[in-house]
Amino acid sequence: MVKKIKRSDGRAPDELRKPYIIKAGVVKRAQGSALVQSGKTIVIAAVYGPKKVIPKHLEDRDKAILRCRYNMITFSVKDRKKPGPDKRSVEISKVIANALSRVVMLEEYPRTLIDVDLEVIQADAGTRVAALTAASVALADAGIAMKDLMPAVAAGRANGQILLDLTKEEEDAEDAVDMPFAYIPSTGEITLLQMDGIVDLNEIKKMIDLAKKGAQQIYELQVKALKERYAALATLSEVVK
Amino acid sequence: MVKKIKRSDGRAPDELRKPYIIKAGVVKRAQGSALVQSGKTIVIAAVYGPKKVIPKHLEDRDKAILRCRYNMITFSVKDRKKPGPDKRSVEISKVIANALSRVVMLEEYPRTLIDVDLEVIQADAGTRVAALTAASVALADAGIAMKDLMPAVAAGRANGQILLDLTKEEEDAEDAVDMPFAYIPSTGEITLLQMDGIVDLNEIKKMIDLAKKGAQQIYELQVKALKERYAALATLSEVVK
Amino acid sequence: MVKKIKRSDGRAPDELRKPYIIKAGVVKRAQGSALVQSGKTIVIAAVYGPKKVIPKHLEDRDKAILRCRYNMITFSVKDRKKPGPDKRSVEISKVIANALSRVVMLEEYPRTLIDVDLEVIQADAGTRVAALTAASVALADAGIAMKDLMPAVAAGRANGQILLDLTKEEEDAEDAVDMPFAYIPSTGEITLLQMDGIVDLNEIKKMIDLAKKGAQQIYELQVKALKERYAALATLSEVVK
Amino acid sequence: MITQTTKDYLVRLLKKEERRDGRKLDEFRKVMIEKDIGENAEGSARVRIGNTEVIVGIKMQVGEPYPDKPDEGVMITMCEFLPMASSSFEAGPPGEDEIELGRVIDRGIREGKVIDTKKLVIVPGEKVWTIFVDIYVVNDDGNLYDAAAIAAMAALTVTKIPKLDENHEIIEGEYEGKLPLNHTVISLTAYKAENVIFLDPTHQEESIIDSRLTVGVREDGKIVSLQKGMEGSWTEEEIIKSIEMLQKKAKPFIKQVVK
Amino acid sequence: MITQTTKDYLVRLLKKEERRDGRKLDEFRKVMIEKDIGENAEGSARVRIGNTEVIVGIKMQVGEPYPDKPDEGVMITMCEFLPMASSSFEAGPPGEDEIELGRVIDRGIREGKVIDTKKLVIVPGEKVWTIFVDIYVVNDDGNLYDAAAIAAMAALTVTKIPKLDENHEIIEGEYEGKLPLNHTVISLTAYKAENVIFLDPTHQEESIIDSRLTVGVREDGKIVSLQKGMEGSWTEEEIIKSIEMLQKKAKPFIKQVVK
Amino acid sequence: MITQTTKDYLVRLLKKEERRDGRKLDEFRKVMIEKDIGENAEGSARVRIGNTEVIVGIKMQVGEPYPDKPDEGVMITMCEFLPMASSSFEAGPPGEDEIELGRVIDRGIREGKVIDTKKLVIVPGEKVWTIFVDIYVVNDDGNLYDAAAIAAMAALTVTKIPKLDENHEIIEGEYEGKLPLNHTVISLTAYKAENVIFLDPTHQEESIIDSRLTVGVREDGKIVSLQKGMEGSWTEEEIIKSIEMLQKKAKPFIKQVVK
Repeated sequence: MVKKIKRSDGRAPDELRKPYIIKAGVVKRAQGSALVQSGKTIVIAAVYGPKKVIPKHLEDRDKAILRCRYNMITFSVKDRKKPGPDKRSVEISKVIANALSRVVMLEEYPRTLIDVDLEVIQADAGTRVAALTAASVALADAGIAMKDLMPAVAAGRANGQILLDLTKEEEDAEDAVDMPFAYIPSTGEITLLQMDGIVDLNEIKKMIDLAKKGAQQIYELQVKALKERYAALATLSEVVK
Repeated sequence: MVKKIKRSDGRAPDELRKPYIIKAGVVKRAQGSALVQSGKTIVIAAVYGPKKVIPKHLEDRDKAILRCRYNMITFSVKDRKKPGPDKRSVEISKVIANALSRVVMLEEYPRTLIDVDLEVIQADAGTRVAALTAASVALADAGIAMKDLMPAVAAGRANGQILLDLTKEEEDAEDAVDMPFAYIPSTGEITLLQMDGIVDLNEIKKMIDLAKKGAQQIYELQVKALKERYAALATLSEVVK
Repeated sequence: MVKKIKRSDGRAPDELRKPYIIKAGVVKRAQGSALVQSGKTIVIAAVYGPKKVIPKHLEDRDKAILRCRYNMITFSVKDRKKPGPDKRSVEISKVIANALSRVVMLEEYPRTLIDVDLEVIQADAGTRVAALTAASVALADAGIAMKDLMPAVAAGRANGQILLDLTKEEEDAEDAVDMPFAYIPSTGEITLLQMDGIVDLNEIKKMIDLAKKGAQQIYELQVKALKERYAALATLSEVVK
Repeated sequence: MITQTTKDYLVRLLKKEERRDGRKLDEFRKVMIEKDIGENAEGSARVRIGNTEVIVGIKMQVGEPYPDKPDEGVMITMCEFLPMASSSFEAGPPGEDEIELGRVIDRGIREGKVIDTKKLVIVPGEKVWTIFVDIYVVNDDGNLYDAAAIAAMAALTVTKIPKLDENHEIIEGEYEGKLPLNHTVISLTAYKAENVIFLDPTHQEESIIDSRLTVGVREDGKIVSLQKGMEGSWTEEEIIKSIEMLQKKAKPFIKQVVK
Repeated sequence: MITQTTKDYLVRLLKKEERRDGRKLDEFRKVMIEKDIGENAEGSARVRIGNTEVIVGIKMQVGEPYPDKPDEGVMITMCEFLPMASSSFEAGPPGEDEIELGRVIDRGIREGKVIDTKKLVIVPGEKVWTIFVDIYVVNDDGNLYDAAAIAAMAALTVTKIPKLDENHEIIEGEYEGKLPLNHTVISLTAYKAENVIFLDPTHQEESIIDSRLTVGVREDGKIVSLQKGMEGSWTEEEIIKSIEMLQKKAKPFIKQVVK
Repeated sequence: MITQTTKDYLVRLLKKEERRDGRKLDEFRKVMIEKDIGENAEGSARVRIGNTEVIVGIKMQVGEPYPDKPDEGVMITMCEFLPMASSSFEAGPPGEDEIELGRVIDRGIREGKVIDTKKLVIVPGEKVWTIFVDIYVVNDDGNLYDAAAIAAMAALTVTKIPKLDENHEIIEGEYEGKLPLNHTVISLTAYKAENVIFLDPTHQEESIIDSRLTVGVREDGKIVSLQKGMEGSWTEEEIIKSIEMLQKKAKPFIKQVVK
């Protein structure tokens, strides 16, 4: 379905960036954490909670509040990012929290708050999908009840080609299209979908199909990362801390 | 008392701008609302409450808190107004809330909050008095207990003449004086009074007298607007909503 | 130990600025207050509390919260200081509060807040130590239980000389060192210590010794100020207010 | 505010493909577009969809280009839900709902290349036109996304560029001509509740919605933006079907808005 | 803070036209004006009315004119109630009481054309003097409005314009001369409680006040500004009578302040 | 979070000059310094001390000099504890702990004259390099002060100055050369609990600490900054002894950091 023309970094159109790394348990103080590296993009996720809601009048008696903060550190990008939230990061934090709500069993933790911190350490496109991918691993690492993991990846178009997991260079193409995407493989649910760029319906179909395949690969890396984490913990607990 | 010399818009010195329109019930979601148009100046008022005070420690156990927000939308003026409150709007919100407190029976609603939103949609001088005029109609429309309505209007001076309801063009005159004024016709109480410009006491007297007459006219338009609103509601309820 | 070479204002190296004035009870509304003038530097301190903590969830059930605000008024310096806290004032407020915690018996006032306002009216170096000196007098004036008073003074170096209580002119010397210092004479405890500038350990020793002596003198002025205040109050209470 | 009984009733109706006000699933309430509603804006429009009311004003200022785009004008979109618009009544800096709405409308216009930004340069690399697209929600009776998208596009179609004097200062009341537009984009939104997809919900109907999908459609039929909002999820089929439906639905609005 | 018993007592006194400290209704406490109290300000003053204390500093900076007034200097008035001034003890951005006070003082000076702003142009349309009038309330024992108005006017009378070098940077410690003033304006305030009008309330007396009326009076007897404050109302007669009274009361302050 | 039992245990150990992880009082955990960890920074470093992790990035921008220092570059230090770093998990503007840490690191570098700021002038009086030293705490397991100080110094040692085009705009990816450094400064901190002084506490150990003393030490042995932090107090002897200890301890870090 996707033609096998090489990209500037040597990848096939349907290939994830190299390296593509997922690692759980990278932030020691956090209840759960994960790092995702996709090429030059690096994101760390960490989870604290469920915990008390302060002030109390903000709590939801039926379920936990899931609060995400997506943030780019100042030197994650070439032009120093001014510290503090901007409109872009507020929107991304919101769509990520919305997507995660589909897998986190919030109703198990009424009247509490679950905080997810997502820090973009280095940015080379695809930071929101890397953040979301890291977030569900970090939540699982924290032992929060979840229906499933949720891999996320961008599909898009550059130089006339439908591509998986675009780099910043590809996103800067004249005809670039970027479609961040998150997915629950077991149910086929699409939980995050955004798109910028001029396309027709047929291209959208191709991008979604490509993104699904990419998500499936990422899902396996998420599972693997958690297994490695549990194995490490098991070893640790045998040694007795 | 006032000489009948025509103004640039053809009005007599003691005449309100045309059109001068008051309409109740313009914002459907609000408990009460009103629009005031005075020439090119257009203001919408809407009321929500009485409602719970959050956080609780701010509530007054003896009466309702009346909170006004006077705001100019960005394109109400020629030079785009930066969004958000500035010192001018904070002061105007305060003097409007102070004036309204004289007619709203706040002690009927202890431990509650009544919110009044005043949005200047288009500004051509006289926005605070239009806002106040709209506010008391909106409060009455919301069914809040009130002693009376409160009309407001500016008097002033331009080009040597004492004038009612000045336009921006008139306010820009070399010798301009602007005196925003609010009044309870039934009791003779003056509830809002501000003034900028160089005058003597005699002129102030003339301006107050002129403003009182203008307020009387506006009062009648306020009553009429509410009657029309009730009539419309009555018709509606006969039809069965 | 310190050579007796005259400074630009005629002082000896180990001499406090003239005038060096401490006066208690200068802000009538406050529970306690004090003014410190050290040459051209003038600081006023005022205390309110112990009082309720709002919101309640911030209170400490074991002791009072001591909150300091160090602030320079806009015209305390040549280049108009922008109103509002900056990083410098946040840090100074913190080190002052930390130092004061050593003498204020906070555990006597659980679940309360003690507010200390420190306003720099005129700045010519040494404002934080003047503020701290004023603060402990103001706290004592407010009748807050304290283990002792806490004098503060800067020592430093300018033009090759170790000096007490530097002026701004001295602080601008090429080789300037500034070491703000606070001290409890009765116990020998150093409660505030900061330093900027290039020195060796021997110079630090000299500066600390000099600062201790300066602090001792200031301590006596603090005691005197409080005695005068009590005397004045006693006289006042005889007259019957 | 909306009782569980009401919600249950709306869900039961929806499952029968019915709605409280008798509309079909893909039927809009009456849409009224008024242009040039603000004398002090360079362009403006009011859109009413049923009781929902959104006003948009376009203001133009002389500003600086972005360093990486020295030969292009700048567009800044702002969205404020006026406190009067709903009972949540919150004043203050824009919240996340206002930011998301503003950014979705912004993306439709930007990605669809609606404005010919190359023609907005005054002095290359130094001075360009900054176009403020200011969206105000006056009354929220549901489907703010579509009302805002239509109002923003309508306001742009009547926007005039002010005349400048030799110092590049605006001469009040005089205009160079119309803002040059390359395209027309309308973003429309499909809403999903209980696995039923429908359009133009009222405020009441929004209380049972799980998710929305906003699609930016251009006059040439191209899709220029997508945004899935809220907590629910979509299947691929639902997405494709919704895009097709909104492509069709957008056509009459695109025609109406350029009139 | 102030008990109901105290308030009732003050009301009873007032109805008999009496006051706790023995003053007449229109009698001020002792007013002390000190000028040049801050070495680092271009002008400054401290005013004490009884225990009330307000300090004002004038700072001058080279700035830009407003686009619509290219040939005039700029005045910016700021008012801060220092936390120490009263038991409400709030730090933070200016609240509505501070903003109202600052704006009322500003209007008296501005509308009375006190400062000759035309003489504050450095490079027409580009560089003018910005005059900051910074008002600090140090102790609030009532009648802040009058203390602030007198202190601001007093500080202006001793303000010097810094000398500039060829690059229009301030030469520290050198001055061109005095700030050119055209007029003297003092705003004074009438207070109303239980339909009795009186002047210069203490903090205790302010607890029973319904309303205030501030009147900007110029040395030529002209009224230049009015501001009714607080929730109470006034009759026309009360307003006229109060303005007349304050016109008279202002005269000695106007004299004293220019000394 | 940390129980009283744990605290009591740590205190008992400390009084015997022992620590839970078997270290001596003046013994550091393993310190790992990685340089050039961020491709988009002009310089960067990660420092791990045990589980504590701090990253620092240096960004350089063309900016204006301070008016009183027209011939010097500008350094701005920012410190943020990422919410993930600890269970207090607070996003928002920098709090007082972040500000104090940032300012203490800043002072060490500034007062020690580490950067040759005279060489950072592009156009005298108009354009100079602004150097941002951005410190992020990723994981807080105690002794953030030392981790941040080492990371900041390490990042500076690998910082490159971008090349500028004729308009003084940065040419991406090209560099003039290394940031000129005159000195190396490492600030180290002595901690005090129950009158015992020790180094490099874990997060657990920090729960029993009364006070800290940070000392900026330069490669020539000079002391360039001091900061006593927290509520406890120090005797003169303790201060002198601690400075001597930290002067010695700093030496290997100074060597390691310039490698």
